[in-house]
Amino acid sequence: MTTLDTAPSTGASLRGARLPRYAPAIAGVISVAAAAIVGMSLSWNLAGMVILAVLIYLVGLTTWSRAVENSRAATDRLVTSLIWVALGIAFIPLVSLLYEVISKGAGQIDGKFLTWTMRNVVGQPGGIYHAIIGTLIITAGATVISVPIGLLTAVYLVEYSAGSRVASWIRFLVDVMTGIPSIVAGLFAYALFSLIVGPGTQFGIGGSVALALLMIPIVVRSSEEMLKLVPSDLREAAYALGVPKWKTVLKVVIPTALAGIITGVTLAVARVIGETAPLLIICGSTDSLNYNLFHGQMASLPVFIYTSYTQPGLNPSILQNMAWGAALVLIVIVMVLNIAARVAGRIFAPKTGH
Amino acid sequence: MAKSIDVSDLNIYYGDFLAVEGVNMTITARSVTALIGPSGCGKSTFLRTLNRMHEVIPGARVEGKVLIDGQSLYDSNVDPVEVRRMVGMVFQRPNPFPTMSIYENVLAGLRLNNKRLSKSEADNVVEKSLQQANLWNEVKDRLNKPGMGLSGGQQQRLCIARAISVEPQVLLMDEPCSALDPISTSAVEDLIHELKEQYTIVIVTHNMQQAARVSEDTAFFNLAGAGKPGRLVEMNPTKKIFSVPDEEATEAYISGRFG
Amino acid sequence: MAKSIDVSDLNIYYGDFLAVEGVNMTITARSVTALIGPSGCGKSTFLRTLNRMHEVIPGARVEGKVLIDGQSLYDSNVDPVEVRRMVGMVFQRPNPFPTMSIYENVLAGLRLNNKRLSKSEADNVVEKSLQQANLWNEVKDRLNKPGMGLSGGQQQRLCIARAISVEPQVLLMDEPCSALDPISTSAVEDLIHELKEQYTIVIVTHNMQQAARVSEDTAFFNLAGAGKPGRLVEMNPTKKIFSVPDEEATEAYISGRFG
Amino acid sequence: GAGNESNSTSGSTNTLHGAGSSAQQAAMDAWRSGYQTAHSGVTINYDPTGSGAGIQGFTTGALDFAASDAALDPAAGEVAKAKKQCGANALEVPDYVSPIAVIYNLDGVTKLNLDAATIAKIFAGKITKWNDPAIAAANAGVKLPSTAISPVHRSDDSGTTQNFTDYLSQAAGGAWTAPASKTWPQKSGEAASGTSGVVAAVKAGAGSIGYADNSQAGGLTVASVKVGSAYTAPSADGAAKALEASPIDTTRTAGDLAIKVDRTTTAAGAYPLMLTSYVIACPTYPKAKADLVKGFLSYVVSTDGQTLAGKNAGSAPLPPSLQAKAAQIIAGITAK
Amino acid sequence: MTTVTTETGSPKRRLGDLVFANLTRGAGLTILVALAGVAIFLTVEGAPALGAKSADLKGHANFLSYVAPLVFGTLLAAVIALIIALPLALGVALAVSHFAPRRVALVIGYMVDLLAAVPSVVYGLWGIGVLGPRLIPVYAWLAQHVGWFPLFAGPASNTGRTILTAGIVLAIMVLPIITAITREIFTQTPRLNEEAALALGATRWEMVRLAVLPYGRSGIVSASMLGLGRALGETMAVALVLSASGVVSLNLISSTNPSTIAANIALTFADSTGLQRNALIASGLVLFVITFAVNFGARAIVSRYESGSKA
Ligand SMILES: Nc1ncnc2c1ncn2[C@@H]1O[C@H](COP(=O)(O)OP(=O)(O)OP(=O)(O)O)[C@@H](O)[C@H]1O
Ligand SMILES: Nc1ncnc2c1ncn2[C@@H]1O[C@H](COP(=O)(O)OP(=O)(O)OP(=O)(O)O)[C@@H](O)[C@H]1O
Ligand SMILES: [Mg+2]
Ligand SMILES: [Mg+2]
Repeated sequence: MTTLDTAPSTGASLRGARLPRYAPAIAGVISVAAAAIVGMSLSWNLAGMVILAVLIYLVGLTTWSRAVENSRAATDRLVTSLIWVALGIAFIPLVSLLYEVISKGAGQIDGKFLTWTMRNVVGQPGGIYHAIIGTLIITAGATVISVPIGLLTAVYLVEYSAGSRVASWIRFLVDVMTGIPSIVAGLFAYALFSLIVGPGTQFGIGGSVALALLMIPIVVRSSEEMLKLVPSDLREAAYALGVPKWKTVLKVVIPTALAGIITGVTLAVARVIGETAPLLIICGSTDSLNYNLFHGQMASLPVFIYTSYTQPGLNPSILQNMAWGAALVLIVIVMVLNIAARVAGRIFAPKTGH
Repeated sequence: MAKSIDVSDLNIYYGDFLAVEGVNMTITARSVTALIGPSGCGKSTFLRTLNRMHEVIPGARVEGKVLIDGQSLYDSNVDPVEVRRMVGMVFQRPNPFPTMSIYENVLAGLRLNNKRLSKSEADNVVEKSLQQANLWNEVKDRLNKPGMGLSGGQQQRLCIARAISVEPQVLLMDEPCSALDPISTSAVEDLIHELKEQYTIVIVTHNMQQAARVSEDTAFFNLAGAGKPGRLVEMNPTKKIFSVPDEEATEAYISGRFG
Repeated sequence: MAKSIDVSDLNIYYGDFLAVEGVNMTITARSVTALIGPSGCGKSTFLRTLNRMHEVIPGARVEGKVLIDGQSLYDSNVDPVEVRRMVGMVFQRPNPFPTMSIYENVLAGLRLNNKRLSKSEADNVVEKSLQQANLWNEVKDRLNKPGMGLSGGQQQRLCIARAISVEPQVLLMDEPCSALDPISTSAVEDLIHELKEQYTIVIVTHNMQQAARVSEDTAFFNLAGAGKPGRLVEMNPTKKIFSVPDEEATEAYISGRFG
Repeated sequence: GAGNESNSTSGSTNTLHGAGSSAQQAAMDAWRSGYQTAHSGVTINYDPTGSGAGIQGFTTGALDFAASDAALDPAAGEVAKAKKQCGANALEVPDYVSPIAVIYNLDGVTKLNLDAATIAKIFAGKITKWNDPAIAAANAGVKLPSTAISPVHRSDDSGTTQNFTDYLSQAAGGAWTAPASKTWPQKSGEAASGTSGVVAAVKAGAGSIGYADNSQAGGLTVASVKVGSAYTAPSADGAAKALEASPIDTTRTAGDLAIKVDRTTTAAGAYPLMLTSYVIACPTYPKAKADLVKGFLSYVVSTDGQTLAGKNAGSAPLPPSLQAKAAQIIAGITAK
Repeated sequence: MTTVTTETGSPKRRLGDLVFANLTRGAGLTILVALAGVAIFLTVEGAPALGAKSADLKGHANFLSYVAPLVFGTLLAAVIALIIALPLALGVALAVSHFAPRRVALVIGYMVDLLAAVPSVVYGLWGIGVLGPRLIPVYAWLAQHVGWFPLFAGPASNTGRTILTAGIVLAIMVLPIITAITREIFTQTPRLNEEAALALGATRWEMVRLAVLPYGRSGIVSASMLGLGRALGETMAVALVLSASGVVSLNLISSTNPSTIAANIALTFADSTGLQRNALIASGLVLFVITFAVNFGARAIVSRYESGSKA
C-alpha cells in the first residue's frame, strides 16, 4: 500500500468482513427460538411472541452486521428488514380479512346466489343478481363520464396549459377534489337531480354521477403523472417530423403513457366500486332487477351488503351471510377488473426488451 | 427543392437567459454546413431555431430573422408544423418511439402526417430508409420488434432513418454520430454526401475530422466568457477554416490550443 | 494500490440472450485499456461486468470468472457494494442526480461513506474534482444550482468529477467523451493520463484516435454476425493493434474497411 | 335476466314506491313478497331510509306511501304538509307493533329484573356496576358480579331510540330528564349503528346492556321490565296489550289513527316498552295507482298480513279493534 | 433591422390543434363547474343551519358548537390513520419497487390491489367482527400500564370499537392508495440515476435514499395527501366501527369517542328533516373546507420542494 492512503481503506479486500449469505435465516431461526422460549416461559400468546421475535431479529441482525461488517451494511440490513416487517404488518389485516370474507362468503356462492334476485324472497337465502348488474351498470356509467373528462383534462394540463393560470387552478382544484368525501359527492348528486328531475329522485345515473365525481380527480392525477413521464424527447421527435401537436399527443404521447393511464383508471374504478354512502342516498335500494340506468331505484353490491348486514330482519344469519357472499363477489369483480387492466396494460406498454 | 437559409441578428433566449447572441449567417442550399464550438456555446440551441423546435421549450423565444428561401420562418402567419415538415431533425440522443416497432418508427413521419400508404409502398420506404441509415442488415429480421430494444448506436441510426423517410428539404443533425461507431459513422457520412445533392444539411459535431470530411462550410461558435452568451465567431468555407481561419480563436480551437 | 483484472471464459447474458461470449482478457494495473468495436458488440455490457453493475439489470447474469488482483469478483461472499466502491464508473449518458446541486453531486459518493466532512474539506474535494474534470471554471459561480441545468457536455464532466471524487482504484469509462467537445475531451484525456499513475482505467470509445492517444492496451470486440453474441477478437498493446494487428478483422475495422 | 324474475316490471306504472321506518323493513319485505307473489306484474319498492326521510319523501310527492315510527307531527307542520300534498287529510294507521327488549351480556346471569328508573340510571351512567344495590334489590337470589356496566345505544337516529327514551322519560320518574328523541341524548356509553350493531356490541362486550327490537335480540339474555308490581318479559302479546290500553289521539282527523302510547300502564301482562309504527297514505290517488295502494295496504293490516309479519318480523299483530278501524280507513282510498 | 419576438405558440393555429386544445380545456373547465356546483350547493343548503336551534343540533347551542367536536374527531381519526399507514405504505412500495425479487414483487403488487379491492363496508364489518375484539386485551393492557398517558387514559372499551380501532381500519384502507402511487413513482426512477448511485458504491438502501426517494418526494407528499383525503372523508367503515358519543377527547381507547363528520352524516342523514338536514349539509361543507385546507397545505409543500430542486 504505497499510494493508497487517499483511497477508502475498506477497499483493501473485497471479501473480508461479510456475513454469510444465510445470515438473515440464522438470525431468523435464533430470534424465533428465543422468542418462543421467553414467550412460553412467561405464557404469552402468539402475537406477543411474534412481536418479540421480530424485535430480537431486528436488533440482533443489525448488531451482528455492525460488529462483523460495518455500519453502512448494518443500516442496509436494518432498513431491508424493516421493509419486510412493514410488508408483514400490512398483510396481516389482508390475510385476516380475506380469511373472514372467504370463509363466510364462499359457502354462499352457488348458481342461485348469482342468478336470483331478492324479489319475493323472504326468510330464505336469495340471490344478488340485481345487485351485481346494478353495480356494473352504475360503475360503467361513472367510467364513461369520468374517463373522457379526466383524460382530456390531464392532456390539457400537461400539453396545452403551458403554465397558464386556469391550468394551475384546475390542477389545484383537482387536488381538492380528491379530498371530496364520498358522502358529499352523494349529497351533490342528490341535490342536482332533485333540482333537475324532482325532489327525492333515486336512480342509477345519479350514482354514476356521484361516483364519477370521485373518479375524475383520480383519473386526472394518474393520467397527468403518466403523461408527464413521457420523455420530451419523444414529443420533439414527433414535432421534428412535422407532426401537429394534437396528433403527437394522440399518437405518440398517449400511447406511450397508455399502460399507466389504464392502471390509473382501474385504480379509480376499484376506488369507487365499493362506495356505499353516495349510492345509499341517490340510488336507493330495491330487491328487483333494474337494467334502466335512468329510471327507478337500482341495487348495488355495496348497498346490498350494508343493508343486509345492518337490517338483517328476524333471522339475521341469512341476510348477513348473504352480505359476506356479496362482499366476496364484489372483491372478485374488482380483482378481475384489475387483472384485465394489467393484461391490457402489458399489451399497450412501451416495448423495450427483446 | 433544397432551400438556402438566411439568419440575421438572431438572439436566442431561454426565458430571460440570453443563450446565443447576434448570429448572422447564410447557409447555402444543397450543401453541408457544420457547426462547431466548445460545449455549452449554443450550437444545439441555434440549430433548433432553424426549424422552430426551440419554441417548444416553455419560455424559450427568439429575436431576429430566419429566412428560408426568402420566407421568414418566424412570421406570424407561418405554421411551425409546416416548417418542421420541411426541415427535418436528428437529435443528440436517440429517441425512437417506445410504443412502435422498428418498422412503425421508420414510417412514423409519414403515417402521422396522414399519408395513406399501401403495404408495398410502406415496405419500400422502410427498406430504403433503413438502408440509407446503414441499419437494414442488422434489423431486417426483426422489423416488428420494438425500436427501444436496439443498442444506442442502432437506435440513433433508426432515428436517422425515421427523419429521412419523410424526405425533408433541410436536414438538421445535432451530433448524430456521437453515439455511433466508426462504421456507422462513415455510413452516415456517406449518406450525408448523398443527401446533399438534393437537401440542405446543417450538422453539429464535436469531431473536427468529421466537420472537415463532410461539410462545405463551417461555422465556429464560442462563448465570449463564462456566463456570457454564445456567438458566431466565424463562418467560412471549411477548407479555409481548417487551413487559414480569419479569427485567432478559431485557429486556437481547431488546433486544440484553446482560450 | 491499483489492481489488475483477469477475465476468463466470461459469458454475459440478458435473461436467455447471450450478449457476449467467451471473453479472456488481462487488464494491467496502472495502465489504460481501451475497448473498441462496432455498435452493439457488447463493449458496454462487458465493461459493466467489471464492477458488477451488470447484475442490477433484472435477469442479467454472467458465467465465468473475473479476478481483481486474484480475488474473484463473483464469489458468493463478495459484496458488490465494496466492488463498486473500488471500481468507479462513468456512463455513456451523463446522469447527475436531478435533485442535487452541482456541489452535492460531486460529494454524493463521499457522503455515502459516512465521512463527516468539514465544510472546508468538502469545498476542497469539490474544487479539486471539478478542476480535474475541467469543469471548475464554468460552474464555480453556480455550485448550488442543480446539476441538471448544465449542457450535455457539462453534465458528463460533472459525472466524471463525481466518480473521481471518491478516488476509486479502477475507473471504468463508457464513452465518457462522446458528448464532449475537443477541449473538454483533451482535458479528460489529460486527466486519464494523470490518473493512470495510480489507477487502472478501462475505457470504451468509438474514437480510434482517442484509443490510440490514451491507452496502453486495446481490446477489439466484434459480432461474429447478425444475431450472434459479441466476442473479443483481439487484445494487444495499442501500438501493435494500430500498426500490425494479429487479426484481419481488426485491421479492417481500424482502417475503416469493414466486414 | 334473473332466475326468479320472469317479467320484472321495476320502474313501470305497476309500481309503488314507499320508504321510511327501518324498523318495519322486515315486515315490509314479507308483505311485499306476499303481495307481489299473489299479484304478478306488481312491484312494490320499500326503502328503509328512516321515518323522517319517509315522511319528507311522502310530503314532497316522491313516494306513494310512507312508513314512520312516529305519527305525523302537527307541531312540525307534517300534518299540514301531508294534507297539502294529498289534497285532503292524509291517512295514517298503525301497522306494526313490536316490543323492545332490554338485552344484556353478563356471565352467569340468565334472568334479570329491572325497573324503569334503574334502566334510566344505567343508561345515564349513574349506575356503573352490575352489583349496584338498586339492581340487587330487584334480583334477590341472583349472584351479580362487580363487572362494570357498559350501556350500548344506537349511534344512528332511530324510532327504537325514540320509543325507548319515551318510555324512560314517562316511566322512570325523575331518573330520566331528557325528552323522547330519536337521537340518543347522552354523551356516554357505547354507540353502535343499527339494531344489529347494538346486538353485536352487546354480544361482544362482557357487562354490556342495550336495547333492541325484541325480534332481533337473537340469543342474548333479555331483562324483564317492571310493569305495575310484576316483572314482564317482552312479548308480542304484551306489546299488543299495552297498545290496547293506550288511547287514540282524539285531536286528529278521522283517517288518522295516531295513538298516545301509555308507557305507565299497569295492565296485567302488558309490556309498554314497545314501538308502534304507522303507514301513511293519501285518501285519493290517480286511477292507475288507487287500487294498487288500497290493495297493498289492505293486505298489510289484514289478519293474513299481520300474521305474516309476526312470523317474519316477530311483530305483534294489531289488536282486533284497532285492526278493524285501520282496515276501514284504508278501504276508503279512492281514485281521483 | 426588424426585430420579431415570438412567444411560445404562434398566433396561427391549425384547425385540429384548435379543436383538440379547446376540447381539453373544456374538459378542464367542466371540472371547475362541477366543483363549483358542489361548493355552491353545500353553501346554499347549509346556510340555514346557522340559524338552527338546539333542538335541531342534538342539544348544541349553535352550529359551531355542534360541528366542532365532529371536526375534532374527523381530524383525529385521519391523523391516526396516516401516522400508521404512511411508513407501512412506503415500506411496501419500496419492497415492490426495489427490494423484493421480481416474482415476489408481482405477488405483493397483486396483494396490495386486493387490499384496494375490498369495499369500505367490508372493512367496517371486519373492524367490528375481527379487529375490535382482538384489540380488547391490548386496550385493557394499555389502560392498566400506560394509563397515565392521556392517549391511553381508559377506561378501556370492552368491545374494542374505539377511535384507535377506527384509525387502524382507516390506515388499512388508505394503505393501498399510498402504496400504489408511491410504488408507481419509485419504479419510474430513472435507471441512470440508480446506476449512478450504485456505481459510487452505494448499498441498496443508500441508492434508494440517493436516487429513489428524492425523485419520489413530491409523489410521496401527494400520495399521503390522497390517503389523508380518503381518511378524512371515509364514511361507512367509521360509521360501523366507531362507538361515537360526540365527545371531545384524546383518549384513544375508551368506548366514549368523538364522532366524525362523515359518519355522523351517514348515520343521521336519512332520518333527518328540515334544519337538521341543513345542519348536516353544513357539516359536509365544513368537511369540504377541511379537505380543502389539507390539500392547500400539501400543495404548498410540494411546490416548495419543486421550486427548491429547480431554482
Ligand atoms: N432547456 C434549457 N433551459 C435553459 N437553459 C438551457 C437549456 N438548454 C440549454 N441551456 C443553456 O444554453 C446554453 C447553450 O446550450 P446548448 O445545449 O445549446 O450547448 P451546445 O453547444 O449544444 O453544447 P454541447 O456541445 O454540450 O451539446 C448552455 O449554457 C446551457 O446551459
Ligand atoms: N438491458 C438490455 N437488455 C437486453 N439486451 C440488451 C440490453 N442492453 C443491451 N442489450 C443488447 O446487448 C448487445 C450489446 O449491447 P451493448 O450496449 O453492450 O453494445 P455496445 O457495444 O456498448 O454498443 P454501442 O457502441 O452502441 O454503445 C446488443 O445486442 C444489445 O441489443
Ligand atoms: Mg448540444
Ligand atoms: Mg455502449
